[in-house]
Amino acid sequence: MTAARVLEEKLASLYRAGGRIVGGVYLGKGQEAFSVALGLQLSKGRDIFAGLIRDQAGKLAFGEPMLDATRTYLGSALGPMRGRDGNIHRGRPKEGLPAMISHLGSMVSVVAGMLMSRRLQGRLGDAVGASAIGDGGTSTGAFHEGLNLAAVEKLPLIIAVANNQYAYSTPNNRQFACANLVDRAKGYGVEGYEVDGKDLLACLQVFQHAISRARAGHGPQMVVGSLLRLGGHGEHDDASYIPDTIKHSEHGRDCLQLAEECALERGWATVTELAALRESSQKEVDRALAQTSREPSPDPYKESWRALATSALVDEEK
Amino acid sequence: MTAARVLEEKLASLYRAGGRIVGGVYLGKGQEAFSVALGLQLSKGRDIFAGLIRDQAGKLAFGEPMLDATRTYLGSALGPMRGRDGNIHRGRPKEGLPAMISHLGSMVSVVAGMLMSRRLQGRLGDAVGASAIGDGGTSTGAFHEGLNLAAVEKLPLIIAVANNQYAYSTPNNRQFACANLVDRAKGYGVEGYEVDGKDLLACLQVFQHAISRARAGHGPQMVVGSLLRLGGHGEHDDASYIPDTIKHSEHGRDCLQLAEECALERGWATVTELAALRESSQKEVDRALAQTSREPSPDPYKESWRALATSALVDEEK
Amino acid sequence: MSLTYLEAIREAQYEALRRDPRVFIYGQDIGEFGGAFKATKRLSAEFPGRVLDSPISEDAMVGMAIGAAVEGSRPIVEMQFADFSSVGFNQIVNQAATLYWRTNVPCPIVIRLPSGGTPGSGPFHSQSMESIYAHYPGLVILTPATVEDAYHLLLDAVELEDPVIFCEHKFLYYHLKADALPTSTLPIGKARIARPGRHATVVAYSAMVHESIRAAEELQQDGYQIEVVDMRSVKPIDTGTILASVARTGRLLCVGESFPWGGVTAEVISRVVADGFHLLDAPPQRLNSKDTPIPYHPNLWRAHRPTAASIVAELRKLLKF
Amino acid sequence: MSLTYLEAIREAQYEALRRDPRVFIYGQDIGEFGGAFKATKRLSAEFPGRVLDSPISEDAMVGMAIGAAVEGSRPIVEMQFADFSSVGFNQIVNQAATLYWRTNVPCPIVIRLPSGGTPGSGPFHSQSMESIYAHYPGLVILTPATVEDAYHLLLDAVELEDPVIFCEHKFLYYHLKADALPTSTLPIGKARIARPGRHATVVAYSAMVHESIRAAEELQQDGYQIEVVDMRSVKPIDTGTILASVARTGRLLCVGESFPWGGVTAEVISRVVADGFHLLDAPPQRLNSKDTPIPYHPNLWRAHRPTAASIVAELRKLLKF
Ligand SMILES: Cc1ncc(C[n+]2csc(CCOP(=O)(O)OP(=O)(O)O)c2C)c(N)n1
Ligand SMILES: Cc1ncc(C[n+]2csc(CCOP(=O)(O)OP(=O)(O)O)c2C)c(N)n1
Ligand SMILES: [Mg+2]
Ligand SMILES: [Mg+2]
Repeated sequence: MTAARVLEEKLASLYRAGGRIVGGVYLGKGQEAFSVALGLQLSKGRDIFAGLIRDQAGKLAFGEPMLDATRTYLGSALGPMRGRDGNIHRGRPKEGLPAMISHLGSMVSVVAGMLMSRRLQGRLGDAVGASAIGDGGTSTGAFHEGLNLAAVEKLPLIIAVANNQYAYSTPNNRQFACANLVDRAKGYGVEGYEVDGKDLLACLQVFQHAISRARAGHGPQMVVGSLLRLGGHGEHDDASYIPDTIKHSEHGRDCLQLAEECALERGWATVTELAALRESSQKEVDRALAQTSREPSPDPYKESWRALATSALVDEEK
Repeated sequence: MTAARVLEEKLASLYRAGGRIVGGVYLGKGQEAFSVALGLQLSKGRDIFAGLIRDQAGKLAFGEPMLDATRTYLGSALGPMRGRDGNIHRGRPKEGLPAMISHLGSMVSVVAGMLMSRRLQGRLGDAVGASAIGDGGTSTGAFHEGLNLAAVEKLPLIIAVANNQYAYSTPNNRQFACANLVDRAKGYGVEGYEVDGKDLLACLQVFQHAISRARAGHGPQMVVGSLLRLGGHGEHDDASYIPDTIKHSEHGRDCLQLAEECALERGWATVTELAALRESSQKEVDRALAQTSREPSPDPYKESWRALATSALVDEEK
Repeated sequence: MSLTYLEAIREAQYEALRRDPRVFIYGQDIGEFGGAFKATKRLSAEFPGRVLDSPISEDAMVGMAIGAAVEGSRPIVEMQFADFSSVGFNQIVNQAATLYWRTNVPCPIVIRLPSGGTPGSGPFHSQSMESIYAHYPGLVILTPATVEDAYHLLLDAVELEDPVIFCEHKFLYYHLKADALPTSTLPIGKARIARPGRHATVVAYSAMVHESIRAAEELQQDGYQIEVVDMRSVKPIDTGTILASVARTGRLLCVGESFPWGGVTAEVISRVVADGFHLLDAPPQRLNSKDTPIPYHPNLWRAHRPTAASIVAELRKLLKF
Repeated sequence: MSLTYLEAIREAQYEALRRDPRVFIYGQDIGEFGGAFKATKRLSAEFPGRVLDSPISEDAMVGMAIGAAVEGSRPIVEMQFADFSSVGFNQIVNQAATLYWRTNVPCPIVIRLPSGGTPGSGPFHSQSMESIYAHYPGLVILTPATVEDAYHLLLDAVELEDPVIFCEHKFLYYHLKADALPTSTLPIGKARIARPGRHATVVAYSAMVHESIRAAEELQQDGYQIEVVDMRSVKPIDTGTILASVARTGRLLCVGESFPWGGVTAEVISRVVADGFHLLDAPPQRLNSKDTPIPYHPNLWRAHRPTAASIVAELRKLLKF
């Protein structure tokens, strides 16, 4: 969580400074507890984690190298996307980290297919695949079709709905009319859970349970975390449409601070240890950014400019 | 119901005889009670009825002229589709009868939009719009998006789900995993009902109730009727994939016969009256077909061959 | 008064809402927030209940607009990015585009597509989809290149009885300014000579008109006079104006920002050679983006799409022929 | 042994399943039922668990196949009709087509589209969508015209590392028969001279190859020898073979069954004029379907799409030029 927060704060300040980051910066601030809890409960090499734009914390916890984020944001030619795609659109599909496309909902069926394939090959074992989605993303047809398909196939799919009350500027009441998004689970015949998405321990517990159910063959599991995005949709947005009353409510509390308070209270960490954690995260982030900054940008003259794996079939220019 | 049954039987026999009907014939046999109950509870001129391929009975009850069906099936140039589109793809959108496109689920949002427009114009009054869908159609993203949108806008939309256990050859258990489709209602924040779709009286009651709730401003209503398609997907299909045990079960009973038995039992009609009804329906069907048969086919030389209403903007040939 | 291309789109929507009570606007975040690009800024306050936030449901957004049009409304749908209209594709090409032909009921909707590349936007926020929609019968596809056209074509689109795909270019949103809006303009379907010339014709649309004009300016220093035709509408195509230009110059280069296979440039060239073969002194050429998705990194992005420099290079080859 | 085009597609799938354990088939009603057209007849019994019925969810069907390909499977997706792939459009053009370019992970999926018109099928069961998909980088678009190609191109498609849109023509399903399947064939990407000639070249693909051959036969009676080129694949296009034919004949007509704006025929003509302008003795021409949705009534349908008769008429004009 801390590393993700520190990294994202740094990316945001690079964005504001201008120059190094072209395109947007999208933060997961306020959503780290929910995201990290999922990432921690999955294991890389076995499971699949299709994070979305606010899953920096979960991706790091799952095992995505921090350099993947910095390289993709800064467009390094050495990053997994080689400057072809940017910021949050990164991944390593062969390592259980599908690279999201922007169209919301589209990754759900992709994760289902990854699980299907493993099952068909007889090597699914007790792996699960997690697909993140926001409150807004649940309105897409792709989400519906993907989850329904996974339910029919009884695939070990975890749907993690981060209900941060807004889709960009659009509040829940313009997005859906059910009392709670978890009410959808029954309609798909999947098991559903609600959790306070700011509460790290509660999130860890609910994901642990849901994942163990999926591993045990009980089909898709839908976990809805209630939380608030502590910032704009992207760094270009000041989120002035979120009323102060919400921002200053219990709901608007910072999950990282809550986690730290909880750790201190329970004696799991001291103030010094937490400061050290922050400092080491800061160093890691600085190192990653320093390294990335020295790396080459993609060179249009060296680009292959072909979209097919089969080079013999590349259509002639013009 | 009787008229629809007689008409469809006649269309099926024309199809089998070959020659007059090109393309498929799709029957609503076994689904008339559910469909007609909806059509009867709506009123043309006020309400909207977007029937699908098995809604011959509902359309007639709603007030679609029988000639619209025969003309569209036989491709008369005088029909509402003028030979451009065929069979069940007919409608009179301005009269509350949208003309379905084939892509399942697509009509839900269209009906929502019709209602939205009337509300925006201040002329919605207590009108409702009904959109039919099958068990299979509920798996489409379009269905999900359309119903969710209608729920957000609290539109007086009736979703009539004819769960005939199969989508073409695909049984419910390959289509969805929930115990009952009505479980979906809560996830959209809409009111849901289940009914024995073979039982005309029960269907009439449940639609009456649902429609009155919608008229009173309680938003979308989802009615799921359980029934069986008594035939193939279309007349080219012998439905051999439906096990005899199901066909011969209580579930496979003919709703028209059940309705007639019920009418006789309760003394609402005599055997003679029912026979007379069948005969008059037969005459009506024969008249419609005879008239249609004398009508001209579309003439490619007289066709305008333009897809735009604004003729000045029709792109030159080639 | 000076206004940008984006402000012109906002003003046109203001004017459409003001003039015609049947108009309403539907899209994600377009209400109080004013839209991802602020194209509907303040409109929801100025026209309460007529500028509505939608769920993230492009298929249903378009379907809803079609239904509303049937009942007499004049909906404008804003896609947050053109790229996301792929989710509403089916409703656009199979429901909106066929409605009039099938039922005789017109379908007057306008779908606004914030289109085209900007640096750092990557494969899913940069697409130009005019060629996809233009392939289907029953749609009108507009591609304004100027502030004036952004305004007038949008207003005209709202008045049209047919479904319009309005491809507005994001790169022009802030860059392009005009001092004032003219009171009248060419009608939908007419192309415009953006710059007269006599040595070669460049047919372009949207942002590529400006790259072409810059290319023409550069070549002027070498004594070449390049005529630039701004198509304005890619369906219908004003073949007459294009042919007349080719008749003057004898040479044709067609420039587009979308992918190279098929599309606007191929359609233009096929028409010109079918009807004006004898007018050509050299083989007509195309310049499009490269045949890969649109890259994120500005270095790659600039090499992926046509620019003044690559247009100049093409024109030099053409002029030498 | 004699088999139809449809049977060849079934046999190719049988062979693909037999050869390669990574292959599976996914689609509506393709299991026990054997598919709406019976293209997967008995395959689910012969390969248990590898021929699976899907829900009516084209978007998720394609997304699922993409995910499966990432994990090493070789999925074949059957769309019930090409027309319904519009619902899976986004996954096809934005997810499948971009995967390799973005991530370096290939996406070996085959999407079978039962395409093209048959009498009485109407606007939503008759479409030809090759031009739509070919516009996007990252896809291979195959359009077999013969029983042999239906078999070999499909088998080759399954072996390819890239996503393939396999446009099989419904009108050819039952009409077209071959005595036996050859053991080898041209590779993907190569066009074929379907009929040699020297007075004019007709470039066609899929069902239009047969209409073109009939037209050529008719014109032979007047002493004209028309060369017919079967494209086989519309992306990539074998421009070399087409140019060589035009070099022989000096005249080009390009025939396609999809809508007239843009698409295959415009792309072919644009390539030929760019690289083979000097080879042409007459303006190259196109013949496509009309610019309306596809009509239901056979009278209208026959006038909507190109036929041997309309091709003959076009050719006569071209030959007289
Ligand atoms: C299909 C589609 N339509 C529109 C968008 C544009 N868009 C990007 S993020 C976003 C809001 C997403 O809201 P939500 O799913 O709640 O996630 P959050 O940003 O709140 O984490 C929108 C509308 C998109 N990415 N995909
Ligand atoms: C989006 C889409 N995909 C596929 C089809 C082909 N199709 C037509 S009817 C049908 C089955 C429909 O089943 P259901 O919705 O249960 O209705 P029923 O036929 O049982 O009344 C299918 C798959 C279609 N019309 N639309
Ligand atoms: Mg949200
Ligand atoms: Mg059904």
